[in-house]
Amino acid sequence: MNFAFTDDQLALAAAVRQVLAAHCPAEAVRNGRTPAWSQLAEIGLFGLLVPQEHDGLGLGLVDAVLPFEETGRAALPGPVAETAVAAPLLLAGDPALGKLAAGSLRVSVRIGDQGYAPDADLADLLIVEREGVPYAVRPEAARLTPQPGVDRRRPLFGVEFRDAARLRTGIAPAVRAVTVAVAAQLVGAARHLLDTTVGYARTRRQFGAPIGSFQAVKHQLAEVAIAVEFAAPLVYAAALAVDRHLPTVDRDVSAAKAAAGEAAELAARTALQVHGAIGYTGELDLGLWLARVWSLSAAYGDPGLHRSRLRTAILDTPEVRRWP
Amino acid sequence: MNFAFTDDQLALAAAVRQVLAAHCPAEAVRNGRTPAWSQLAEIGLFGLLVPQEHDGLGLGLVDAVLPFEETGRAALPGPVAETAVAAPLLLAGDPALGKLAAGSLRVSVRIGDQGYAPDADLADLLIVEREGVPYAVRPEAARLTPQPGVDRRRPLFGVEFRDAARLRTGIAPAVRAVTVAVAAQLVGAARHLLDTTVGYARTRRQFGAPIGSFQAVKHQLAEVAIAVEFAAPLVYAAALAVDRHLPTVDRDVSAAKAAAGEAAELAARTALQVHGAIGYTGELDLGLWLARVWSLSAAYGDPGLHRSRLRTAILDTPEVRRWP
Amino acid sequence: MDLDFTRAEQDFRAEVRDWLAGHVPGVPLPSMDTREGFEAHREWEHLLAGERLSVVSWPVEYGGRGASLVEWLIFEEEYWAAGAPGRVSQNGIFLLAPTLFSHGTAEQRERFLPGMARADDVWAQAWSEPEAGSDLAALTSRAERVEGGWRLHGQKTWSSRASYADWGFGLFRTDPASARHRGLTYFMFPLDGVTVRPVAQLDGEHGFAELFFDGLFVPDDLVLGAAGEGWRIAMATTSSERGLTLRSPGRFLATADRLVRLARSTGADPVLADQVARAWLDAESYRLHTFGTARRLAAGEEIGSASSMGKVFWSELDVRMHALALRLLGERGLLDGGAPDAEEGGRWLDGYLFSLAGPIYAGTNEIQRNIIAERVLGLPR
Amino acid sequence: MDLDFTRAEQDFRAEVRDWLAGHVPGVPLPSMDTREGFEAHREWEHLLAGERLSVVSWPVEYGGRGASLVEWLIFEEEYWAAGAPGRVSQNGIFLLAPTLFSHGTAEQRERFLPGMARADDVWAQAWSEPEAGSDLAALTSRAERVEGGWRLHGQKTWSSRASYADWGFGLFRTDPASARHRGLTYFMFPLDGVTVRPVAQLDGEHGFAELFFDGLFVPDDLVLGAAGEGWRIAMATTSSERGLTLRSPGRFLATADRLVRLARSTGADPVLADQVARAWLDAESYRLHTFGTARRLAAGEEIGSASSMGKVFWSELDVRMHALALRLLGERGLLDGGAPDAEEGGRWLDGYLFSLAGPIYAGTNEIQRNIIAERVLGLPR
Repeated sequence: MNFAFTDDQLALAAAVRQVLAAHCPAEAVRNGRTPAWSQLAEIGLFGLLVPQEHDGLGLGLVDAVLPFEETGRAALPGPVAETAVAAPLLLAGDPALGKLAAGSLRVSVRIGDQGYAPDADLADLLIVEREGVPYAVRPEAARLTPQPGVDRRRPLFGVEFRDAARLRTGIAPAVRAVTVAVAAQLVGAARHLLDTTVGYARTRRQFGAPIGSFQAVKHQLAEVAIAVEFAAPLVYAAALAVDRHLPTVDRDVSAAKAAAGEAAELAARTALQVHGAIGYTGELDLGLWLARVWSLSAAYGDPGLHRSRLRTAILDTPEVRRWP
Repeated sequence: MNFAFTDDQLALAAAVRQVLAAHCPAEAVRNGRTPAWSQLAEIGLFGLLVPQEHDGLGLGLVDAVLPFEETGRAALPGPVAETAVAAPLLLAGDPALGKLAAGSLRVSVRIGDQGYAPDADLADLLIVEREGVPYAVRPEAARLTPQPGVDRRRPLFGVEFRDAARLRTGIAPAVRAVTVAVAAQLVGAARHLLDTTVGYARTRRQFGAPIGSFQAVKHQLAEVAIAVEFAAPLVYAAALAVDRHLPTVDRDVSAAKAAAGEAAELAARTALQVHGAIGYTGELDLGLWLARVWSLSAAYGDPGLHRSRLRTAILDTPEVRRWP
Repeated sequence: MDLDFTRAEQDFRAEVRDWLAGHVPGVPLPSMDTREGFEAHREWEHLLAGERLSVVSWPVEYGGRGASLVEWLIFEEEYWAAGAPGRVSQNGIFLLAPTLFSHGTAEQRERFLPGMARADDVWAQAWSEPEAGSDLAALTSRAERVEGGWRLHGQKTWSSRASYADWGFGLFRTDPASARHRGLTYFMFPLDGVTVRPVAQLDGEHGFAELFFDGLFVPDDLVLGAAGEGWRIAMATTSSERGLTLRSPGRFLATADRLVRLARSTGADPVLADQVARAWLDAESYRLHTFGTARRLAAGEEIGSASSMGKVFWSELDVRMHALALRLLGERGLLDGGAPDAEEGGRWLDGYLFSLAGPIYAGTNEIQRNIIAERVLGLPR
Repeated sequence: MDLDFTRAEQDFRAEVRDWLAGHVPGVPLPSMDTREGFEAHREWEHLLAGERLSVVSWPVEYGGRGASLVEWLIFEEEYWAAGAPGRVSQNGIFLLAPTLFSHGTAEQRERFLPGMARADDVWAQAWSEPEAGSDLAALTSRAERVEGGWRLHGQKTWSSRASYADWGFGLFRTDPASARHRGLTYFMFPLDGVTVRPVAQLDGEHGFAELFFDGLFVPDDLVLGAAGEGWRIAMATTSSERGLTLRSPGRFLATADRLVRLARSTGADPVLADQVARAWLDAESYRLHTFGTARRLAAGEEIGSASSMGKVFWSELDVRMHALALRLLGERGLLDGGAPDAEEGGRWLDGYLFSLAGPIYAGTNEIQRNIIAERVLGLPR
């Protein structure tokens, strides 16, 4: 039993982090739609879950979880979870997987508890659920209705379509995987907010001292650190549960999304409170991450929905199972 | 509209407070069963709600609410809410009211959501609910089963009886009134815990400074002050609702009991945390108040029960009403 | 103690309710942080003022009705319950006016209050500075003594309404050798001599602005109170009515009622329903508590630092209610007014973003908790 | 990363589970804070030790099995899930032993560890003093140098198990001129030369005692590490295994499972059910997190101040779970073991009172949050 990431897993995450540091600074988040995508394609992010026979790496979700933390930490724009995690599962067996692995097929989805397709205007292919069945929709066959919201760097769209190809795969595995990927992004975004806020609290002075020396600020940030620290293991375990098709997988995915969403929301709230009024403005980049946290926390089922599922899973099943 | 206590109401509360300060110090709480009862009888506490024709003061619950805060503040032992608040309503029209008003009839009850009769071994009369109907039971006709618990100064008893007189009154008005009285006691106990803890934090030194100068301690105590400050008006409004027989009375009583219980529990938890290990021992008197808060918060329906009723009252009724 | 409104109070409530039912715009006004919306809100204030409903608690001579505090609370309950527009005059009527009443000269009152009541003059506050966010005593903007008045220098920030307002008010350091709370003076000034730079907020609007002062001349008759007394004057009103009027219960009662309706219409999960019920009762408790405070103020008592408890309570409640609404709406809750699927034109989202400022402005809640601990409870500094 | 136990780990779990199923007392032992209960617990430890299950992670020569940290975690899961008795040896095996392993002499290890493993010697901790509660560096008890050893003077408090234990350990000031963390020395001492005054707790039992030292002679071979190094030695282990072993996840997993069963049997209201589900998952998260930590420790990493996060997390979780159980039981939850209607002999109430000490002892949670902020996050002191 080794509940720690392997050197390979850590190396891949480090590579993603390095690429994002170089190609997805806050300025790119603010102004770009798909910064760093081509560089991420080069290091194989979009082929992670694509089988080797389709030129992918054939890895598991557990290998993707740290790279996805990094995309969350950088607030990477674009439908990255949809393209790199949902699409490989929905398109299983499809020849398009090769293009996907190469990073030349950008995909948005509207599946599961998600009512809108994120970044659908950028997609080369839309995959849309109707009555539990996934359909592949070409952009020219889709009518997109912009549904703008709090996160302008992750625009949502309603999707209607005329003409579509029914896919042979199931919806549930893709929903689970993309939900875990988004949970990982939330953990990453929370880590960024914590780091940024700590940095601000170390330098901003009020009443003659850095505000980070006040116990009220310290304790709020300590609580954020604890929340993130104990949300992350649930995300990692959910990734393993997805890879292993465990009977508890739906519970584990809900636990990951609920805990990550709540931790990230706490990080956002605390970041704003510690920054004070300046955090409330477009002067800082903080708002980009706040909006991302709110939007991802609501995506693929918000913490309230997942908590209500957890209540049922834990209280109403005859025997609660741990795994292993 | 005057949502402030009158001079008469304040004077009565001050009188009760004075009596308790003189006759119910912590030592008496620790060792006595009914300290200060005779002095309280003299100033009319037990006749407050008894009609004037039975030698009572014929006042309303709103006049009793501050005196009951004082009994909670002093952690007064004995079945005071049962005798002074529940009994006058349950015995309405009964000639025993005269003795009640005079303080020479001590009553314990087991009605409503209360499964046990507090201090039943001290009672001259027991009033016990069976299938929604109150029965008066003489002590010699009752079999008491001690059910000792966390609050040894408010012992609970199971009651069985052979021989009893059916009372003509309803259960509900007495349950509402005694629940509000206990809510007021919880507010008083919370105020005491806050005062005591503030006093301790001002003098106890750690790391070279009074612990009350640390922001973490300050903010915890400020939160207690806020919780108590905003629980109290709900208790006062509930007393008015009982006196006026408002249609919202059950909701208002539940709001009072839930808010007061939660505020007092927060005060207790914070008191213990700020005192540290010493609060955990019998060396200080603190434990007397902690136990009282836990026991009263669970009495006549704990906050969980009342919260679930509030959910129904507010979400499931066609129109939520404020009063006035 | 009672909760019985007098006949007069009931009649007043009925009058306000009827008038609002007939006059509140059916379609929400555009945001007051746009030029168009600002003017629309000013028009609405004119309408209110025409009925003497813009400042009911002020004396008749300045445009009010001489209403009691309880009547003002009634007005506020009805106003927000009717879904009436936000008050573009807020800074003037709630922050500046109480100080004018207590420390202004008769000339100043006559000159400024009627125009404020009619929103002919809309006022912006200018308290904060970039390096003196929560630490208001660290102000460095200064006023230099010149013949017949003063010249203002420096920078103010987080000035709400300043983008389109007519006048501003704030503290400037008049004694260069002074430190902290001493040597500050309370000034009123026309905004047309000030460089105003709007600041974009999270929601993309420009409710705040930065103000740059480059020697603006302000005559002596625009000084409020005595020179060097600015801090004392500014603080004096916070412990009296301002603690009450900063955020009246009516606003939160209306939000709580809307939240209950939303929870019913969305068939809230019991866990969320429980939180909705709690919020509704918290709003009710704030209302009851304020009735008590109003009585104490009417009886001549000072509420002092206890107003800090109210500030923490309502600001946290406001965030909680809006966050809860977003939870009830799930993904849709985060859509803005431009989205076809947005609920109530994105009003809950707007309200959430606005509510997040509550625990920050007018003294952060961390500072309020310090005040409660030190001044109400008596813990050592 | 995986969660797959090896064959050996699975076999070990099965062995432990089987043995416990056959040996855990059917009726709970009396409280270890009574003389009778103390001895009953000591007997139970003898039984455990006979199976080499009392200290599985210790080397075989001292009575253990040389088990890995993961195996120790497995042992703990099974131990608490089986409802086995509390560990009267806890202070010795979890607090003192790690220090003996890292800083003791070979003679000290041989002399004390086997007896500790068998509970022939039960150890009491003596860290705290009346005026040095959370501020451990403010200790004033002192040791005076004499021929061949030291004489101990002063007072210790909150000494758990001391009423009936055989030995004690703690820090004493050996350099009278020293201040704060310097000049402290780590001593072991027999309790029969110490005046022990039991302290009544909230629940009326005497789990704590005060210790009065009036010149007790302690020979040099009872000093752990070098004189003056006491603080460093005592702290060194907190960042290694002690952070992990202070409260293993198994304890909270067992409580969470009992809580879920209680919620099912009482038909919990959805609001309480939600909190139960959260607690169950929090316990699970603590378990997973600890598996990760165990791996890092096994790989030779130090966990450092991060153990403070675990301390806050488990101690708050423990309070929350027990408070929740009392809510589920309503009035009955507060009955104690003497009440006919008590649930599980008042075990939830006992557990609640015990849990309330969690955020206080071993460094209050306020201090832990300071440590997290300063040493993990790097905020200024």
